[in-house]
Amino acid sequence: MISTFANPLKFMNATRWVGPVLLGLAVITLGVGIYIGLFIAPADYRQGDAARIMFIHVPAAMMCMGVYSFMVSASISSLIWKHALADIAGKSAAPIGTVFTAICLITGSLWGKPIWDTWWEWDARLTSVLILFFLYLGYMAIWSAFETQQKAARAAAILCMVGAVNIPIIKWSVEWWTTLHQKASIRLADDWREKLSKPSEIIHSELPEPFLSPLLTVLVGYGLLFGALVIMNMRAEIYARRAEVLIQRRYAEEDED
Amino acid sequence: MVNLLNVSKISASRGYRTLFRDLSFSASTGDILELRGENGSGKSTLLRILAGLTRAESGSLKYEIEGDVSSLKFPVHFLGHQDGIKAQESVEDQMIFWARFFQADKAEIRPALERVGLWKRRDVPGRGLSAGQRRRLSLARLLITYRPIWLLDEPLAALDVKGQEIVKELIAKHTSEGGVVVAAMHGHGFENAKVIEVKPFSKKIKTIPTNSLENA
Amino acid sequence: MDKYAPYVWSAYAITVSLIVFLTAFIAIRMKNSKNKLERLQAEEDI
Amino acid sequence: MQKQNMAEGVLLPLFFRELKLAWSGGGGAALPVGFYAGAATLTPLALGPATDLLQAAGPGVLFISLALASLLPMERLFQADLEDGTLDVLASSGASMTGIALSKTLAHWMASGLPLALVAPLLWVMLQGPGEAVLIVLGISLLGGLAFFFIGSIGAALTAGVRRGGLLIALVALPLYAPATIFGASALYAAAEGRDWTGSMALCGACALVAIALGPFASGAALKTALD
Repeated sequence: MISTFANPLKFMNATRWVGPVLLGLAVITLGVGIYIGLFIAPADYRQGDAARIMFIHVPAAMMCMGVYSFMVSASISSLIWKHALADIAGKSAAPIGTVFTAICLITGSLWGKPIWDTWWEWDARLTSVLILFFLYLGYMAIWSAFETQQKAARAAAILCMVGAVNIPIIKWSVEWWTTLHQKASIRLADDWREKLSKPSEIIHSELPEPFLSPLLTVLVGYGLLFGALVIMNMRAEIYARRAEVLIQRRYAEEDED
Repeated sequence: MVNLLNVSKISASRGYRTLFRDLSFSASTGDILELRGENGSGKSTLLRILAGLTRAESGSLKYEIEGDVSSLKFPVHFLGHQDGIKAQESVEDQMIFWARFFQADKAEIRPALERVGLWKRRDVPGRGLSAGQRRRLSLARLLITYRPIWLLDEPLAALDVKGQEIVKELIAKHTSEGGVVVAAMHGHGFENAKVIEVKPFSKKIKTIPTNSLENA
Repeated sequence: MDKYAPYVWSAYAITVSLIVFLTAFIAIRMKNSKNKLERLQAEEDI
Repeated sequence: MQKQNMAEGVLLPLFFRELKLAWSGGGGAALPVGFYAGAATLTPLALGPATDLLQAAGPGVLFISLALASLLPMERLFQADLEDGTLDVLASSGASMTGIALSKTLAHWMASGLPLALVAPLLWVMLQGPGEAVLIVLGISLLGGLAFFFIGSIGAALTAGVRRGGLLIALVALPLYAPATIFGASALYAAAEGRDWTGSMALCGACALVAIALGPFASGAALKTALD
């Protein structure tokens, strides 16, 4: 395993300060975003203050897709180019992605209660995020199922890529499924639903200006947070693996004497 | 003398423990190679690398085979720790399957089973065989189709004296026909074998390569 | 804040606490494995 | 020896042996079918025998039970051969791992997936489904079963080297079952309500084809990892 960990040395030296710095920036950005979202941004003329939940819900939805694609690229470079750090990156990103997915689901349901009058609305996007949540759990379960890290890394990478191929199919089939079971009753937030149907549209300021800034700030804050946490988690993983090397050598020592 | 098997600078590890590093050897027609080393030194791992089952960490491995051995591209027979015997299938049925799988002639089955002394037990299911008999059945699989390179993991283990005699004769016959045998041995080896020491990579060497994980 | 305030507050509270828990979990994990490694390395040199 | 085509020469014997072993070993198809019938029979006990209620829930329960019944034989699909050394010999013979995964999964589908589909119409009628839709139910259950088996085989290959990997297979496979479940169940409902079921069934068939194409490729890679 010696040669394939060639670059942890460079990674560890380079990221000694990056983690805490990014974390500080993330805390500041999130603080500002949340403050604007809660107090500065005007309440929505129809939804009232409930719309404020959008500022943390929508960025979380984007993050859980973003983190998954980060893991897919890590899996590809781990499986195909045998990049040593890649599987550590994938493993470290998974819990963060899972938390973002959980935030998205919880805030989605909390936002649904005042607007759609139910704790859980089988809306196409929320359902897709729920399925993505199980993909994250499966990925982490595979990691913990194997004793040797090399086997776990390859198995998890394969599962991650199989998941990636299936996500568009799942998304489309869930969309198809919601149109099939379209409920006749009108919803208070119908126009909001259409507006939010495609996150990318929001970035092109589909939303009126005052709503855009907190949402983007929180998104940047989430991004910085992810950067900080994935680096810290990777450092933790590398320390753990180096400790494992010393422990395993201890087994070997016992055999020799 | 054409080299059937060329191994250069192979290293392998199990988990994070490096088993062996930069092992190089080659075998030409008629050679018997004996991998010697204590338990856990990586003998079996090396055999699995030669069989294409395990990926070596570094180094290269080349087979040079002239002529058409069989339509399957791997000129190797692998006999691992487990025998690949199905408990519920009879001896003969298993051989029929392996003959079909290796695209060998079914007429080869009887001589092969007789050679290992199992023809009379051809209707016994796998679970009805003793460890030695199971070992001999997996040996019979090597006889039904010609593959130049035999990779045997502890070929003499779990065999009675008669069984060990049979193995030695088969190996002698195979190498005399120009084949190569690579065997991971525990105890006593073969007379004219080339011995390859598989020493575990000892950490006593002070200069651990700088790019290694140890001081990352 | 109007009548939906409790939902808004709980949503923000849950989000912030989840993030704090995650950050704490990772920071502690990093510290623990660092210490464990240093302990092992110390024993290694004796 | 004349050069035989690798696939047909190598994979067919493996397919037939797998079929025989899957059929004979451990009660063969009886286990998944028993589970499938059991799950479907519990439904009226839970929902009550009212016909309209059963017709509303029947098709959905039937298809979910099919998905869960397909997961049952997955754990032993690759693990048995990995443990007794057969997979070592198959892999070291130079045969392609994708081919091995394809023939083993197909054999296991025929041994236990096919009987599930054959029993489906019986349970359909039991859950007050309209009699004339019986053949359609058979077709949908065949396609759905294929999708569930080939997606499940990826989970089976990923966890072949893991002790008691059964639950892990379910966690890994169930999210990937979503599309097939959506299309299969909607086809069943269409059949039940006399609506046009061809569209949904075609989509369910598409899921099966994707699974047959993607499954063995991913399973082969996962088996290589397990053998390493």
